[in-house]
Amino acid sequence: MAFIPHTADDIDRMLERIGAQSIDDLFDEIPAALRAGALKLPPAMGEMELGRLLTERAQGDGRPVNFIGAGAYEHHIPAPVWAITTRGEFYSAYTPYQAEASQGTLQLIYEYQSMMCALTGMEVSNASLYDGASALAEACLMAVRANRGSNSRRILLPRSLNPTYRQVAHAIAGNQGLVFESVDFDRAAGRTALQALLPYSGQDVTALVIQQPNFFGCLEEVDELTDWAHQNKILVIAVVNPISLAVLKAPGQWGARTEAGHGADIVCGEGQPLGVPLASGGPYFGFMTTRMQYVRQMPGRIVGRTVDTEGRPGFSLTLQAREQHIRRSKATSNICTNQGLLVTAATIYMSLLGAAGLQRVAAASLQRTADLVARLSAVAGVKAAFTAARFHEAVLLLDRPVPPVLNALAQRGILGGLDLTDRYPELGHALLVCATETKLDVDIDSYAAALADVMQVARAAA
Amino acid sequence: MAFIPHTADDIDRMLERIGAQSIDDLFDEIPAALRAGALKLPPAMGEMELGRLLTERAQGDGRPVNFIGAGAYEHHIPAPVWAITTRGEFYSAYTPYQAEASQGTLQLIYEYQSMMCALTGMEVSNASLYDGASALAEACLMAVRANRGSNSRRILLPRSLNPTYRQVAHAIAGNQGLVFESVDFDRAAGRTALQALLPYSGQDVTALVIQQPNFFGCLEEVDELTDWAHQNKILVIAVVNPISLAVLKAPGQWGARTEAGHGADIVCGEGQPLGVPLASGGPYFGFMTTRMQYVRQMPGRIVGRTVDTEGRPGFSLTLQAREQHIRRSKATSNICTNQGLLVTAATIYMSLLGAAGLQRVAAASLQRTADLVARLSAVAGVKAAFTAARFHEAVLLLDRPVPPVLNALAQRGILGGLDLTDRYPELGHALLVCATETKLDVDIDSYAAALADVMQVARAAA
Amino acid sequence: MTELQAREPLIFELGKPGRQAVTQFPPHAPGTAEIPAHLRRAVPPALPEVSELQAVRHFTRLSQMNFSIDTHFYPLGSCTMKYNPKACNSFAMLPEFLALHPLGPEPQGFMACMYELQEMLQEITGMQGVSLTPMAGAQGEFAGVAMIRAYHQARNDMGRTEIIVPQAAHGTNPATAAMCGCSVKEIPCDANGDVDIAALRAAVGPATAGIMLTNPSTLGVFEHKIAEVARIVHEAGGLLYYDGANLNAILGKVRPGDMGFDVIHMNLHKTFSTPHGGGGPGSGAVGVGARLLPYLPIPIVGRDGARYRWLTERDLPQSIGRLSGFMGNAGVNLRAYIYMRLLGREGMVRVAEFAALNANYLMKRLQAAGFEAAYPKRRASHEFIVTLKSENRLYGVTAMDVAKRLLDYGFHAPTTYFPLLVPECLLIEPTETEAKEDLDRFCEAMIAIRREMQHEPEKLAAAPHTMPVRRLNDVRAAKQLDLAWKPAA
Amino acid sequence: MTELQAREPLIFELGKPGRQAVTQFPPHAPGTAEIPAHLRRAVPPALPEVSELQAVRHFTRLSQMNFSIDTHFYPLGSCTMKYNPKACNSFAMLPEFLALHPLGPEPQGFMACMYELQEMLQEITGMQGVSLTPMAGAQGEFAGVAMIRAYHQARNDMGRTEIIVPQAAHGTNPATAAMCGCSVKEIPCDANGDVDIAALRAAVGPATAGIMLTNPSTLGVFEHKIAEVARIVHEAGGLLYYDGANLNAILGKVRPGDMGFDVIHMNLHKTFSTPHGGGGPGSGAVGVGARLLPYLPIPIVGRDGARYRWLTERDLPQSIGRLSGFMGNAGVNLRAYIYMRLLGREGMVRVAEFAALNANYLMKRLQAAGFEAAYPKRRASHEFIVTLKSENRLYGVTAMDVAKRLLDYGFHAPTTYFPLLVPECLLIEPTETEAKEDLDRFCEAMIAIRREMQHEPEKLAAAPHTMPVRRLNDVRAAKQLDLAWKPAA
Ligand SMILES: Cc1ncc(COP(=O)(O)O)c(C=O)c1O
Ligand SMILES: Cc1ncc(COP(=O)(O)O)c(C=O)c1O
Repeated sequence: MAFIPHTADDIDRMLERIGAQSIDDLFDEIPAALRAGALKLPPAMGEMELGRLLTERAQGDGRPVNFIGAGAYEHHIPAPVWAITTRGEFYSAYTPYQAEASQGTLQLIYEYQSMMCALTGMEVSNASLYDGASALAEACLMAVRANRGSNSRRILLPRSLNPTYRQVAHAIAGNQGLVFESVDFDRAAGRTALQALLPYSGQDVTALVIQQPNFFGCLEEVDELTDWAHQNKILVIAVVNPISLAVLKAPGQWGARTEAGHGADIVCGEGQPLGVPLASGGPYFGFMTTRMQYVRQMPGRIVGRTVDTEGRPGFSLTLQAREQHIRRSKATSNICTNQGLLVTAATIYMSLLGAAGLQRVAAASLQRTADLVARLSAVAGVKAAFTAARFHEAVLLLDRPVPPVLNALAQRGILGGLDLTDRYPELGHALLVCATETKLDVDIDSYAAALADVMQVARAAA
Repeated sequence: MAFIPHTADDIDRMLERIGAQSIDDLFDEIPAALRAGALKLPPAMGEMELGRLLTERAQGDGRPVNFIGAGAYEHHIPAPVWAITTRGEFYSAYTPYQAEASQGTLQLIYEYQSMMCALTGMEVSNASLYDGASALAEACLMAVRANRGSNSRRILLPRSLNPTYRQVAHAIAGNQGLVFESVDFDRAAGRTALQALLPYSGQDVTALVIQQPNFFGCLEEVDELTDWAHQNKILVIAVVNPISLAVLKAPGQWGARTEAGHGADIVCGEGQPLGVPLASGGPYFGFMTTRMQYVRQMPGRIVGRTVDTEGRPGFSLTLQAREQHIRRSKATSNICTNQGLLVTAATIYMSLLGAAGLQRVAAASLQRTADLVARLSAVAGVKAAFTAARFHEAVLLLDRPVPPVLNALAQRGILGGLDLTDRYPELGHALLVCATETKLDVDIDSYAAALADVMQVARAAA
Repeated sequence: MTELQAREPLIFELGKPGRQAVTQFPPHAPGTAEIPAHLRRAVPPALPEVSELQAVRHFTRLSQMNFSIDTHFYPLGSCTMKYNPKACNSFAMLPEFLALHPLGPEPQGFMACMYELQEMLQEITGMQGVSLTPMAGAQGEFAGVAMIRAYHQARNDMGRTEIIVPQAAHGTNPATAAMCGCSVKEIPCDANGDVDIAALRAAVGPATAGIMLTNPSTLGVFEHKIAEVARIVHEAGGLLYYDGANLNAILGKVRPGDMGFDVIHMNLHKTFSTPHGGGGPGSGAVGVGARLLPYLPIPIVGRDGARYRWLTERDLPQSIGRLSGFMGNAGVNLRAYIYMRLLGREGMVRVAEFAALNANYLMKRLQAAGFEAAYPKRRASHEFIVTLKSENRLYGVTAMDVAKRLLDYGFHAPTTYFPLLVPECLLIEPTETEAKEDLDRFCEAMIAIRREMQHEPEKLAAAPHTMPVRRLNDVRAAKQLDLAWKPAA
Repeated sequence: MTELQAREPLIFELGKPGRQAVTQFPPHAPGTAEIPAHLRRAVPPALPEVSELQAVRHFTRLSQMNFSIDTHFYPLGSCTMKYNPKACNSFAMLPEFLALHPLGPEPQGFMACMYELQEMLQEITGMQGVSLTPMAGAQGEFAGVAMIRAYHQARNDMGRTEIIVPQAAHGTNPATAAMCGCSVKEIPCDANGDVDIAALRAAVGPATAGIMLTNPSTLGVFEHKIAEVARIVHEAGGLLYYDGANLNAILGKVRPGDMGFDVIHMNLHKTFSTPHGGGGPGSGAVGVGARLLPYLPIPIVGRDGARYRWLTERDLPQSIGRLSGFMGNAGVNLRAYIYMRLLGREGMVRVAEFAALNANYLMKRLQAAGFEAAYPKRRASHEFIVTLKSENRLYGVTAMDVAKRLLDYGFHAPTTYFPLLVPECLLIEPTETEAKEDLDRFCEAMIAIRREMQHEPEKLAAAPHTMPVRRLNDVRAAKQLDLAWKPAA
């Protein structure tokens, strides 16, 4: 019996002790009328056969060369990361409720929190949320709690924010009456225009979201935006790519220094770039950091360092009174299970890379994207869409519809980027491309060659 | 610096403590004339780039459907086996010289020894030798030490023994003056003929080697051969496939019961089928078991169960006086590093399969090979070579040269078996095939179809 | 002698300025001159600076400081800590699966798995449709309640904003209702652990959006009167939400759809044995009856002939929308799929059977040893509650003390102090993958602890004794917040 | 508090008749009627009968009872216990590599790696040809001595059957000579650890087949007079064998070929950091100068234009032959290849540099703490010897006591009682991958132990105190042999 250790003798003896005739007796409290019939499920498969089926399916899906980013980024993942993350003691443990028997996980989370604070320039971090998009939704809800001066529940979302994040914020926070308003971007530069914010000056707005780099890969003028928000008593929620923070100003430093400190108030984002494989979109993890003053408004678990009865340092879950298992309907969030294992991977990743390594990853990605854009925009019918400085993504404009081009590239084993036509029809035939440090010259060359070819064929056919 | 943790400051402080000016000074005892110039080696490669290179090379080598056995067998390897074997505590430890800090490895080896004794029906096992072929060489040398009644150093090797094993025995044991004599096999049955041994009756012979199943996959008449050997004071060295022992009589039970006990005297073989991947031929491991009376003649490490100063059970290396680090030129062998990690995998494998699972693996392999032989010998120009009962290999005879047929099959992603023409020219166009439990109906079907096709094309072309 | 590794320094303390694991760095080190100065980072983040060996050793040693299923019996009630088959991880981590970008062309092999998983979960729950996108149980609950709201709103039944929740409910239930903008009405349970029907009748009304129920409840018993509960709620115009955290107890025995539930979430990381990962990830797939089909969260895997494709807002315009950046915890879902295929038809039913056998056996043995079951007249489901209230009165020991002492005996503690309504409780869930011998060893430890309560209660109060740390000061943790290491100034 | 996990039952004790991990079984269960009854097994072997979880838990727990590089500083002299990069294992275990049958068509990708590895090892050793087939150091030695014999025999120089071995040599050296049918002549070392030249001169003669030397020797020092040794042996008609176990000390600094050696084996599992695996596998690749090229063991990877192919007896008819069933420990060689590519040109040289830096630093610090270096006037190579003979005299403690006590301090012990000629010795090899801080912590432990020697020597005699077991009774182990578990009758 798959994974069932009971022998016939065990079963007999256990039933005897229970005083039941059969295992089925144990279900005698379920009304007979409700008892299920035979399940229509496939029969059991051995590990060998199943492994073969899955290997065939996986291989059928292939391994194209990938130039899509758009919120999930292909980076090199050091071999130690998953070799250690999948150790049974991490993989098969649960939330460290029994602190003394979970110091491994707890210390690791404390280290993770420290690293996220260092990266974002903030004071406190939680132990993870589900993913970047839902982390933003939680950040919006948190902003409502944290911004005592605001009653409006209005959140400003730039259109240069990842459109899926906007959808998720709606789906999750919309039910609590949050109102999301769109802020347009500068069509030439590809970043949020301060002008677009000015109509909100002096109004009751709860928070302004700033994504850096934004969905187009462009760099926002974060100082300007932050200062404007703070002048208007609006909290700033930063959505950032953690790898980019090795080279970009930490959100904790955005804007002018004021008495209340400076920088963003809540920082969140997608942790995937930190050692988590693309894997069809998950599991990833959302991160969130903030200032100490808002810690009690933060959702998610938090680990603190304390001492034991003998004064030795140790770690435990803390500030649990914010959480659903204590505060129930008044909790800061309903989150319970989070993305612990991914945090484990990310912590090992950050430890291996360190500041210098992350800086190299960021700079190499930036460089590769610059190379890619240079090569691709040299192709007839292709040009770069925006003028703002970039991190590691860029929007290209084609002189013809994007989907057939992407299909033709896919035939050649190249994932050429993300078609933006549906998301941003106003941009025309727009394509979002990304190259990280994983792309070698040969990859960029073959993309450029394939694109030139595909565009020419398309032109000839038209 | 790859894998070097020293900072510039560390280096300075350490040199200062040493009293050296530079690291190079530490090599000042090497005569200047001998100092090496710059090495002509490729520059360092990062893990990312190297991973890509190796992935490309690996993928280039493909994953054909494999019907070759001949001493290395493809079996299903349960996922837990290598997940646990590669845990750092097993992977990166060494020989358990410090028993108290190595109880994990030591207990595991004790369990392994117990399992190998159970499988082979013997009393003692060592902790592994390099591989099956070299284990036979060691067994021959051991037989010389163990058979006090023999001075001849003559060892009888059936021609149905894996020919590579013969070569390795020559290369390793030949230097000590061992003389290997060939014993022919019955051309019809495909197993050693007792007649072929009779000329040796009454002579001074040290040992007779019996491989069960033999290189052709045929079953030898082990009882008969063992009894003949023992009647002639010849030790019996059994070479066995451990998987087959789930269904075949244990070597410890071969032959008639006599006062001196019964069965083979030394049992050895290739451990690879027990959870070790094919992996181009290694690392595998050799196993060896014997009777208690010969334990002091056995090469290789042995673990014993003992007690600590408080009477608690514990494990340690024992009978080390047989080994090179104590006995030096008088040791039973020069072996030091063995194949510990593979023993770890095999022990986990045997624990997961148990007797019932191994029995199923053996029976399924046997069945698959029977199916394969039935299907292939239905192809025109193909027939089975031998009449003896088989385990999971068989020799087929083709009506035309084997190499072009194998090449044509390889083009279709099928490794069709091992060409025996060079090894056994007397058999004609002989092909050794194997199917284990990993071969599904679809595999056997596609081999049969491809072979029919290839043979027909060849016939047409001829 | 302790079972666990002693203290390990913080990774930051192992580092030194300038130390680097360069093998992991990209080969080129271009500048970042393109970044305008005012957007550039001035001071590098204070991350560890360690060698690869230091990192490997540190995290390997940390791992050894954990209890886990792979090392210990872990009867944490309501969490279903059963064996996580290694194959689930190996196959889910096949390199091609890991390389799939979520926005690339629809991967037919992967999507076939997801489609079949949807179908299997549908069959097992008796529902009409399944979405795999929620990323944990709580998000599944969110999806469920949001669908209930969307349903009422679509019918223009705007006043239905109350969610009824039994007292014993998991904290995520009321928290979820609140996140969905609903108010929560808690109702009591009766002495047998069933919903108090009178209280339920009193609670329902025109404001009732629905009820959230766990069945078997977190009290470890099957809700007898489920048919009646369903009728009352449905007649009042509300819908029934099934918290599937306890699905392990009833797999193949009774289906939530057949019990009258309109929507269910499943904790794939519990019943379908994907890893718990030290806190996650999970997956909270939701299933719905016909009425809620239009509202399922997207994306879902659909099939056009032989081709699988993602169903999105275009296909489900009334969907409650997207709950994650892509498609939820895809890799967790893949592990659940693998698990279900390994078990198959018969194996799925056996899960419930042997979970129940283990729980009932353990309950009986502990009762025989003098422990008080909270619901002695009831069958245990896959878990059961022991209350230590008399031990607390007699010897002054608490459930916490017993929990900590169990660690010394080499067992992870059961869930303590949940559900909140049973005093000094231990919620014990052995799961079906534990052998009788291990249950027996656990009983023996409990018996030994019982003896210690009587003869050396101070030993319990001071437990644990053999962990890397003694009992931790949680009050100090919350008062003198130390939530992140900071570099010495 | 201990660092390690307590006792774990034998896997057999966890089993029960009829318990099965069926998921791992092949789907069909055909009979075995084809096997004649007299060749069939009557009674199934007494293997464990456990569930998959039990097996996983058991072996995971056993693993935790080990010290290892991944968890502890492990300065086991002569064994080069340095970091085993995880990438070496991950890449060597790419599924396609694992699936390669050794007798299949020549796999060009894998063989490219092997060919390049041969080339790199050749360059690093200054040799003319390399064979990767020997499966560990000792088998490499065997190959080397067998080639020396084959060389003399091919020249019809039949009387050369003596191998000269310095006293300090590793046990495998004389054992190998004997396995090759040679007799062994041991010669002493002088006070500085160098070969006693006079003794060498006296030893060589017409029977001399060759000399086996480790340089730096197992005394941890570089053989000063290597040029002279080489001249003497060569002039006497013998060849020089280099035991490359200590290659880590000289990578890129001096090449055995340039020192005059004719043949060398390399312990790839030491210098090139493939795993030690609790005892193995290793790989003992051999390199040879021009004279021995024809005798290299087969197979070797050759190249015809762009195509790699196996060179066999056909290509090398004078080869000493095959030492393994296929091509040696291919996967170990692959790991060594990966390691060398990760380090590259500069990295290879740094290995020796930092191994030497660490060893010399540690030696100086221990000397300053009052420990006696066996060769205080010499540079340490990558390792060095401390002798505790005066401590033994003064306090009665032994090297074994110190070794066991180090375990309590969280360090694997250095090699003890080897080389045999230095009394109460510890052979300490820190390796280049350990950080200064770890060396310092090791020193502090040694200093603390020194204090204990003086004040509480009984604590050392009774060590270890914190391991899963106390000191084990080796005498009993050898006398009352208990080498295998047997089922109760
Ligand atoms: C009864 C019950 N409901 C809901 C949840 C929430 O599930 P999750 O932790 O996956 O969000 C849990 C578990 O934690 C639970 O036990
Ligand atoms: C100096 C020396 N020579 C030879 C060997 C033998 O190598 P192996 O153990 O790989 O057979 C060793 C190591 O064990 C050694 O230290």
